[in-house]
Amino acid sequence: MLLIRPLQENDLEALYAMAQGAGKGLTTLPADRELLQKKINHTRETFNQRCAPEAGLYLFALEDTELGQCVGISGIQARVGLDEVFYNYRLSVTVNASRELGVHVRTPTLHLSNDMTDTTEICSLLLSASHRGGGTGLLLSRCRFMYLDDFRKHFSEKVFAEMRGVSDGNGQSPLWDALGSKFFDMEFSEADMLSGLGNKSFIAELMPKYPIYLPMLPDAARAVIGRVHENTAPALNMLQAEGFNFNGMVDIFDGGPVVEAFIHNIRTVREGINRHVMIRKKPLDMKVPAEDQVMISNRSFRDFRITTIPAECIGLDTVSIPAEVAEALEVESGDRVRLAPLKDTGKR
Amino acid sequence: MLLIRPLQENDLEALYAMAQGAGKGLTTLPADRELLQKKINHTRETFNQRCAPEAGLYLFALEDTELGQCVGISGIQARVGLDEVFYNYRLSVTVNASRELGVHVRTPTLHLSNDMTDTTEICSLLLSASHRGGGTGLLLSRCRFMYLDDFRKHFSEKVFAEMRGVSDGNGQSPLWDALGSKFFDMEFSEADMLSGLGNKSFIAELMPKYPIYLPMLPDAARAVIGRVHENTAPALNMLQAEGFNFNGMVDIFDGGPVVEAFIHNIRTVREGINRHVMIRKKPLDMKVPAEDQVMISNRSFRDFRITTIPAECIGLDTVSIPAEVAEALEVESGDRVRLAPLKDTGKR
Amino acid sequence: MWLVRPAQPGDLKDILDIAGGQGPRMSSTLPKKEEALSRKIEQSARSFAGQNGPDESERFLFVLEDIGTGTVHGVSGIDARAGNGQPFYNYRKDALIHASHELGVSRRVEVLYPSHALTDNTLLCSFTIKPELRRTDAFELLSRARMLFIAAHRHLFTDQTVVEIQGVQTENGEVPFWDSLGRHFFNMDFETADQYSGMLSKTFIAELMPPNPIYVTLLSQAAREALGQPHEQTRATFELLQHEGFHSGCYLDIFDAGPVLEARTDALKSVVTSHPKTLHAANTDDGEMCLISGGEGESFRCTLTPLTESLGDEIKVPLKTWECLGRSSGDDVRITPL
Amino acid sequence: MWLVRPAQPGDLKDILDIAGGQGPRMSSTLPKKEEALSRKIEQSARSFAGQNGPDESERFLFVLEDIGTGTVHGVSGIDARAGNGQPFYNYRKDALIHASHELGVSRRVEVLYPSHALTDNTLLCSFTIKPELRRTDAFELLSRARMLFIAAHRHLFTDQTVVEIQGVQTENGEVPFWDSLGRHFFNMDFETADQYSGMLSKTFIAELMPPNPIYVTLLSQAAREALGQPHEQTRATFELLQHEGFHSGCYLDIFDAGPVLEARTDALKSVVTSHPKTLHAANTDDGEMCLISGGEGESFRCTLTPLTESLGDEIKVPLKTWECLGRSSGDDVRITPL
Repeated sequence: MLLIRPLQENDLEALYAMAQGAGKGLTTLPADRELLQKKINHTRETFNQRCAPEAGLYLFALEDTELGQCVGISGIQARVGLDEVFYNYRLSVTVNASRELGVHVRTPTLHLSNDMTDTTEICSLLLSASHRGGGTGLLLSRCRFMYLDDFRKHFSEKVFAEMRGVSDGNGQSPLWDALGSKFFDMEFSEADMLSGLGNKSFIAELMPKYPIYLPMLPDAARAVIGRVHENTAPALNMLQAEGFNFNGMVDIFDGGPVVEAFIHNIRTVREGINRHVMIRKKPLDMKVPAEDQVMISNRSFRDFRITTIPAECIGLDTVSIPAEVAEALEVESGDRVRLAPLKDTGKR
Repeated sequence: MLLIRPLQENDLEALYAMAQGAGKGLTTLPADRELLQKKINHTRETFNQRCAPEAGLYLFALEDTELGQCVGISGIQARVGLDEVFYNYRLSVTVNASRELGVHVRTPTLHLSNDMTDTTEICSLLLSASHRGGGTGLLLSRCRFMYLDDFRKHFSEKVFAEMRGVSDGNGQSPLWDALGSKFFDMEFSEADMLSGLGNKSFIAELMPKYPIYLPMLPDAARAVIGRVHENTAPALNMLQAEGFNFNGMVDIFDGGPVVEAFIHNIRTVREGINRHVMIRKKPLDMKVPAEDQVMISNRSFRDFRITTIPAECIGLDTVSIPAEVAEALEVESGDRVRLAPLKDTGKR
Repeated sequence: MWLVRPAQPGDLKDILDIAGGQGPRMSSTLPKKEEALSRKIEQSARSFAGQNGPDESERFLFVLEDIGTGTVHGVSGIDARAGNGQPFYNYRKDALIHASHELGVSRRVEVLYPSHALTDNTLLCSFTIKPELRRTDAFELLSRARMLFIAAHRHLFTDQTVVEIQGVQTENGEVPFWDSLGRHFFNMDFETADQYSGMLSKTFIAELMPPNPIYVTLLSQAAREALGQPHEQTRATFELLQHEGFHSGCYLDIFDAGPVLEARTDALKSVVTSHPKTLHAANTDDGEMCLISGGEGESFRCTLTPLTESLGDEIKVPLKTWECLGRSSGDDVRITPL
Repeated sequence: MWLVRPAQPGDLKDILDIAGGQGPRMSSTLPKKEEALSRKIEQSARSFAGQNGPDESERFLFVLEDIGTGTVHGVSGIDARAGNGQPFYNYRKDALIHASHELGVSRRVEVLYPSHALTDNTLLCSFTIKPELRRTDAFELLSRARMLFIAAHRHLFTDQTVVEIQGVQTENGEVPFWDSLGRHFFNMDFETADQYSGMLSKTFIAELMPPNPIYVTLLSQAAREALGQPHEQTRATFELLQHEGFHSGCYLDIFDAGPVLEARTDALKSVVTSHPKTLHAANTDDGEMCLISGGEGESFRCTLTPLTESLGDEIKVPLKTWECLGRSSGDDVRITPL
């Protein structure tokens, strides 16, 4: 069984192995045991409500219960920009026009912005290569929306995700080459890493503060602004299907887009339904296609659990689940659970 | 009967009388016959498809068929900022933080923006005092959403409305007093009028180009940024009920908010249904409360007509309407019409 | 013999001929269109006569006449107030230091700020001369006669005098700075923008110029190299003005990034050295060649003369110089060495 | 008798006493904390000895000693490079002309631009003297001794010298410019910010200062009136520096908007007038009072002396002046009139 649960102390080695496998792209989960341990500690404090809800970091592990091991991770940062300054470029337009001369020119312009400050971010998605496919990625990503839905008061009205921007095989980013590198005396990977570690004062010190007029950048750089890395395209598609839209913000280093949605507009949230648990005796074929699976959550803040079950389990007021699923979810007969389709049903 | 139809040549005098009665607040419809005539001409060209759809100005008249006179007006500008430059302030946040000193300061900041350029605006709503109440204002406003829905390709994906900002009884605006007046050598009313007439090069010439940090403005000015004039509060409520949200843009002169919505998310659009016309013989009580009325449109680009009928007329596939309504809508038995509730049904 | 005198309506055709033979840059202060030029000569005549309209600033236009043939071979001008009541646009080149203490890096970031700081300074402008006269004394006469005019009418001018020098342009007419910056915003070629700048009010610049500062590092390399560099054809002018005491500061032309030279008016060499002297006759044509000027307003004249003798406040120059200046014995004149 | 000499570790307590008795503004270049001050004296000692670290810039600290009692009554300093390797922050006051041709309006809009343009210029700093010595010759000695040091070690300093003058502060300690601008961004009172500025790296300024230019018209009236105005207690310093050839330009302090004075180093009065002379003995104590300095680096001394006789490159001063300077007959000294 694949089970979503809060990240735990003993996930460190599995996490480290995954971070190592992910390469340099994932700056929020660097392959550094000390840093990963800090993230685990922060997560434990969050779920145990020993830190302010706004300061929370909610990391979820995907556990393969047969292996007894964490094979994926995804997260929610309750608010960005509280400790440090959170930067984006806002892709804006400057219009200059002279009626006298009949000239009307629109100039795309990047404005340094801190406007995402105080907003909830979904982040840190990482799945072992061994477990990709069959809807597992969907579960790992969408479990967060069920959590956001149930505990809305801890999060902002809108949530966003930063999508990785375009870079080539050597990790060179066209936008960085044309813009960042002119101001930062370092490599893209170094800047990206420093920023990922939360050390952002160097951005305040070195970043250009005035707007950047895009026509002054080379074509290669302009072309990647608001575009995602090809490896990230599936993640973007998934979020768009959930109702996320590009909000005009891009990453200051690689130009990757920021997508956002109101929590109440997210598909998983809109299509969620509540049912009472009934433990079924009837045998059930758990191996159904992703289209026919639904996510089921126990709605617990501290001991949040999600797994998937066949949609056929859903009744009018109840959902009938096998005993081992109930056990995994730590629910009993009569408890209220929440359900949402795993895959986009096409209804919007 | 109250009927929505495109503005016509012979509406000039009625329009002029309404503009006179409206006072100085409505800068897009000044009490100036020459200018109003231009607006009518532009509208006629638009409905007769003699101008590019993007350049279109769609003004609708509310006709009291018993009086045979136009008693209200509302409009859609297909795209703003094509002829002239369209300015707003974007209300943004600047975050400055020093971890070393434990200081973290958020400074609300106004950035001069042209980002609404090329977007569809709903505008120019004006209703004779004699006809206010009983859902007439709703009809006059919401008829536009039915038009936008049917002819989406002529409009942008998003539409917006600029809401009048706060000013006192003498037309003095606290934001103008604190900001605009420091840069423009004129009265608020004059600047507002010049801007309304489409003469915006003075803005390019006189407007401050660098961001304005709000803490430097007096309390009275800060307090009105993003706030609407009390007379405009009902209009704002109506738009919010339709799904419009504040988008972070405010008027450069009075700080009034801009609200926007995706057309496909507008309530009237979402709740619209199609039916075939059936002419009913049975008598019908047309005088039902606004809650029980639905808007009915003939879906014609050139000769668009909308009126309201009791919701009880709606059948499974048809809508049965009295002959005089069919006549007013210029539809016959079997024609397809579109219907949407006049008032918010509370379903979202 | 060369004479510099106020431009007159009758000079129109000669000036048009000269302006037409020049590169595009000149057009920004000297229109090539007959009507615009004619208006400019009229305004100059009013300025020399002290009959400006209440909101009209003084703009003086001088011509270089060959008194043998009566034809005009060059033009030069002074705007008493740069911008003539409108903003006078420049870029101001400044630098910010972007430094991170923690990372131990420090970088000098050059920024071009839109600036109107030179607005209302006295501006030397419209200098145009037939190519064959470059590097002759007539060239110096035409340029420096303006400084003598300023010396004789000091109250009309401001404490600071500036002059724009044409910037870098390639042989096929491309302006690297324009191509890297202005073109994107004005959506026209350099020559067109330059002509509008001479003909129209500056409203179009306020409307079209990018409103925010520009990072130099984002300009093309050719544009960066052109910052503050004079066009090679302006070398003679550039050197003559440096000799007068002008120096290039941090201001650049917004279209081609040519340097804007600045000087304290009272420190201009011609102004410092040209104390008024009383005119007397010389018997010979011998002596050091000097610039000499006399007359006020519309009767201002300036020419080249041998200075036979200079004793205290009196000078002796040949009679033909008197005639050329339209002055007679005992009159006040100003004289300064070439 | 008053002597100006390099600060030494033993001066620490005296300097702390003086610094503690001053208003907050002084702290920005002269720390009030013992440890910070001690480090500063050590760096100064290395600078005088020519033993700076590779990335360490020269910072000189002088003291005014009463040689009768051996106590220190004042401090002054020179930073060879303003910012000491980090950006040196100022506001640059400039103006834009907002004009509409069509509407016939024109308005001068003043803007404060964040600027680092004075970074790396030589900076006079840390001037602090016991209040009872203001307006005495000792005051002038302590300030101008630095110019004589610069004259004698010209190669260590840049062509431009600047000095920050304390800006307007009310009697109850309020700084109108800070209250109208900086306070909103730094979220601390003026005194705290000013102390951090002296103690910490400038990173916090990069982090907290508003990144965009500031419109003067949006400042409070009191703040606008304070722009470029010296604190009334600095009047004596201000006048003395103006007399030296410093003038206020367009640069302002980012915290209190006090003026930043600028001068060409080679045009400083003390530098211009203090040619080296050979020292000889005088028999009397008569003569015009002058500043006299001798010695290099850590043996630099400067005092006041009657100048009995000055003949060509030789001067005669009383023997007690020799002793005070630690110089003897035939040595080179510099002398400049009070």
